[in-house]
Amino acid sequence: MTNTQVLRAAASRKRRKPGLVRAVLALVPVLVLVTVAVFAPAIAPFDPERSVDAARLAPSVSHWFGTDAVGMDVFSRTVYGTRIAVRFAIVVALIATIGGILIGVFIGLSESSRGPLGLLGRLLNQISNYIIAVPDIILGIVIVGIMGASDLTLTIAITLCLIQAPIKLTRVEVLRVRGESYLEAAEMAGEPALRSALVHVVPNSLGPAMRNLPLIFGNCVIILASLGFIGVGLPMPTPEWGYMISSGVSALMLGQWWPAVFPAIFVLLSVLAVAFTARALPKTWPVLADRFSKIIPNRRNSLA
Amino acid sequence: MAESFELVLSGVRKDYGRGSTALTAVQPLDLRVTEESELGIIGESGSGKSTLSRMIVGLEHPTSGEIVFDGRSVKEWLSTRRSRLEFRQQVQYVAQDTTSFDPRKTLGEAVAVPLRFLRGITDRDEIRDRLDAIAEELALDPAMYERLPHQVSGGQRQRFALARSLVVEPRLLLCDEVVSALDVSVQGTVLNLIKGFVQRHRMGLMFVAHGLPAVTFISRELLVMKRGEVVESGPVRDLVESPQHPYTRELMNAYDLDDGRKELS
Amino acid sequence: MSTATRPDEAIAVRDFSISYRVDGELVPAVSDVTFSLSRSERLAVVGESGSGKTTLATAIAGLLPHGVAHVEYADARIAGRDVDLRVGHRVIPISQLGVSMIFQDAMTSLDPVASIGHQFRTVLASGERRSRRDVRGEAAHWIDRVGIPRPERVLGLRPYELSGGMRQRVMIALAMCSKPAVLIADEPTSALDVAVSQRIMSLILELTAELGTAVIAITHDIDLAQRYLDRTLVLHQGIVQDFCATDGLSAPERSAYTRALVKCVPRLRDFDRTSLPTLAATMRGTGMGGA
Amino acid sequence: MNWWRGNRWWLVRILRLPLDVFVFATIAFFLIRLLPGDPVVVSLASRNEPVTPESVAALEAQMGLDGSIWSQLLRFWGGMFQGDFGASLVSGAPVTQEVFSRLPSTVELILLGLGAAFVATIVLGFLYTRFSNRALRKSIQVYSSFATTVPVFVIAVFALLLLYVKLGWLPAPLGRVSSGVLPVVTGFPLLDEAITGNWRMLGETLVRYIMPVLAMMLAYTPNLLTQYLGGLDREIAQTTTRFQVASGAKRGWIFFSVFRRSLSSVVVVFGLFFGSLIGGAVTIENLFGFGGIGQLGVRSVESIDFPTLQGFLIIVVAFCLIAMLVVDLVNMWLDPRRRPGVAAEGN
Repeated sequence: MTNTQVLRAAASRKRRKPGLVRAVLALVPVLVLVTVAVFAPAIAPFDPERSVDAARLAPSVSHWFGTDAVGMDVFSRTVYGTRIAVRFAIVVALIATIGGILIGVFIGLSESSRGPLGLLGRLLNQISNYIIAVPDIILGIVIVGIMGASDLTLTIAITLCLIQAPIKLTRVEVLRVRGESYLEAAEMAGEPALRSALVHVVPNSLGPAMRNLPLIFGNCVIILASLGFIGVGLPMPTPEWGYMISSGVSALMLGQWWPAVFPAIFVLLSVLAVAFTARALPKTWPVLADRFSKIIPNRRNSLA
Repeated sequence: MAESFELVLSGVRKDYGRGSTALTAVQPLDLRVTEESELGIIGESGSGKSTLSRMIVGLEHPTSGEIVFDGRSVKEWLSTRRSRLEFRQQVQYVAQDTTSFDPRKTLGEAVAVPLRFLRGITDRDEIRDRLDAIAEELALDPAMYERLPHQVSGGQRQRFALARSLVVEPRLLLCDEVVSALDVSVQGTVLNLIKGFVQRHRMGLMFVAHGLPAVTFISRELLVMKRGEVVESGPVRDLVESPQHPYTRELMNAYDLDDGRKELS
Repeated sequence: MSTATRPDEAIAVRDFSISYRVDGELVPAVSDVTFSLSRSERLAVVGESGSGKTTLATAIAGLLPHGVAHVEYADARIAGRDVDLRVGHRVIPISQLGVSMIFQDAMTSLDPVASIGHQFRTVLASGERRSRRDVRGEAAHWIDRVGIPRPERVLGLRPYELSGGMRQRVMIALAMCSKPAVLIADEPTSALDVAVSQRIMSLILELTAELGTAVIAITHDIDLAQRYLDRTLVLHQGIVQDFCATDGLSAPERSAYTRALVKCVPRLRDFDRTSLPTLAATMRGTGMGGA
Repeated sequence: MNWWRGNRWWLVRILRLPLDVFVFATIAFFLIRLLPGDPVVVSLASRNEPVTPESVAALEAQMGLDGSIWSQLLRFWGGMFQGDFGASLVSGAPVTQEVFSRLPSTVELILLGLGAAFVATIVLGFLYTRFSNRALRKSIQVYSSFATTVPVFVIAVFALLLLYVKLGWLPAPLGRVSSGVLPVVTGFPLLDEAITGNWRMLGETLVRYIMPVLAMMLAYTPNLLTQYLGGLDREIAQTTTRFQVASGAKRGWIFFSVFRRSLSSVVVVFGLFFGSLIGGAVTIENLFGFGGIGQLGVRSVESIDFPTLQGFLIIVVAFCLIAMLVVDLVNMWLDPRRRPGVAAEGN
């Protein structure tokens, strides 16, 4: 190893490769989150949308998190809340990332060309520039206001907010890759332009949008909870964290802290879990990839 | 052995920008290059030497004037798919390697691409043979074809970039600052390889650099550029021994060290 | 402390080693460097990329980033005084008074948002209290000394408003205005064109000769060493190959690596050769084995 | 000519603003109408009114949704040039008035929260550079890694639990003052209380601002801090800093220079950050019983007040665009290299 490399490695401290155990540990928080979501019906002891006992019971053995103002079991509602948040977050993260990559690639490839495609690319780019300026929650309020609150509406509203980042990230990356000299080399080697766009540009432009995916996941949970909190989220009895917190606040004032605090803790933990895994992933991914697939050559773990 | 060819530049000029802020990168220039040529182009950064070589291969387009290769203008060569490939096969360009390889493709895959598109070779065995042949000629280890670009040293990568261009046996090779980023000890190796290859295959060579000694070694004729203008040209020996233009003189003096150096051998 | 201090000594280091901490292990970068320079003496530290030459220079200037490097030495003196060159704890290192350093690129060296006058003030006004006018006058004097016309005007400008050559000169003036005992130049000319680099080098040599400052130039270019510098220290993979007068670099008693390195430098009059000597071939020829 | 060249950077930027607002309003116009779902039908259904052609036509006219989309667009543009976005279906008041009477109090909250976060960022950044204590630096880094993860209203709920319910140090979250009606001059509550000399109310409002501003500070400092720490790390490693140290510059000046150069990395994100601050302020207002644009938005959603929603979106975004403009101008003023054209001339 040369001196420059040693210095760089030492300064960034990124060369430390975690072992397989650590790599798997990094995934644990998110796995727990998903497990709770998937097995919510098995975990929750009561029906989350029905009064099951007297109102405002403090946490006890039968009701771990107590009951709320209408006698619904807070624990069951909180667990089902995980299911709703995770379902939303997965759907939105997938749509926003895949859609954002497609649109970003299209804009990046077309915007500098003449003709109708270039025009469309530039138009999409401008629209995206403006939508970025709209505060997430304001956009959510307006869309819910016009379309009414439902799963579909909220998915559209949140996706519209969060798709802008992958679009921008991918577009910038495509533009960067297009300026790389290996595309000139491809031109000199006689590769057709379309082929080199698909073979060289697209695969090399996916990184930033993929790394942004966990962020979308976390942000989706936050926006959904925020909209629910101000009362423009999913309709009433649905066990949604934000709505649970806001309806628990009045009880909180009276010292009955449990209906508001438990869902708040769950919001906090779920977002932190995603952030934790997202941060650990770039370090642990090579280790996992190394273990599970020797076939695909991985750039990061072969850096010597 | 490559057949003869003729590359003629007449009144080629390149401007960047328009109106009052326009910058002339290359002043009107005439030049003739044949398979006999081993032409070195030297100048400081911003002298237009790179722009010139990029215009010849059609990566940039002259503002005015014409570049004609074997009776057809470069623009014409590039206008249809078939002639474009034919032109690319005959004229190859190697740039200073920093990122001239796709980080996701092995070096072997990269070197095979021109064979497939410019030579129309699709047979795997034949591609393999040709890769091995070019590796041998450029003193490369064929095992390295399996590696990714960042897994070999800068000097090796530069040689693979040469292999990618030379594997199609072009008639004219343009090298743009191919050794500038390399350590002195590696420079010599790469220069020897280029010179040897060009002479064995009787190809034309245009070698662009800002370091004078590399250019004087590799070329027989020299073009000195400054601010887009050719200030002097002629056989290397004449320019080194008796430079006429003050800029050329300054350049030669900067490298000439006869007084201070006692060389062995 | 064992060697007697010569009165005209500018810098002396003995058994100077640097290692980097990587994953808790110390990886040696430079080992056991010993050299000394008297005032106005000029040293070239020559090596290929990765030889440790920049690390060595950064360590002598006290600029190694904290927490990643480890420095050891038997003896380190600058201008006759013992100095502490070990890597400190501070996030921003403390200046080793007496060693200035200039870098390849003046644009990234100067503070991009402060005026030139302000940048001089930060250096000249340290220590004693001085009036603004006084400091301004001295700054203008320094700018004049590096050959920039109308120095008063330049003081009000910011780096991006200067031409590349002027920035380079301003950087040299700033580095020299604290009258250091040693000036380290890290690849001072490799970003410059030949003609400009000649002018810049002669400016550096002229100024340092006037002030009796020793020069250490870090370079990959043996040519530069042979042209401008009295002595040369050849580094290869962190180990000193030779430390001698530049004239004697190709003498038979020098190490095989040094001689091979000198031989491989392409020369202007190589046009008659069919091939250039390469490092590996030359070293094989001398029977010393490869690197 | 010379004056123009020296001042072009901010003039051009300011002149572009109305165009930006106009283009965005047009995009919003289409976006709102192209979404699936029909506000007229939703609205009728929610009021349990029969969906007859007459009732639909009447409500369409009220919402400005009658006629072809192009005639709607023309009317929309015409109204916008006169600053008219229609009237609220709930109160009958002009939408502009509805929004502008509430915007200042939200802005006040945002500015306080942003200011607190900014000060906290600077202080932590200073500690981060000044002291090399590993534990200290590590904990500052860990705190900064909470960026964009913790929603502000969740923090506020915990603050409420601790400071009001358990400790009783701070008053209940029931509006800006305990009793009485806030004076209205400029629309900024604190400012108005000071102007009218209503010191009791000013004091009360300040006390009631402690919790929300604290929550905003805790939630938003990491966002600014990640940027700032990144900037500091980059600038400390920069050749500029090394050159300053090597040439013997005064230590205080080196710190100052590093802070100043890193600051632009924080200010740059202010513009986009403003959007998430508005979102956060909406939830905070809801929790603490402050009136503001959040309240207006929620009211409009509940009553499907289409004209208000449309005007609300456009005015809030126009406001965001203005905020971004100010941030840009401040940044260009701080660092002239960011002015358009300067970098090109420098090379």
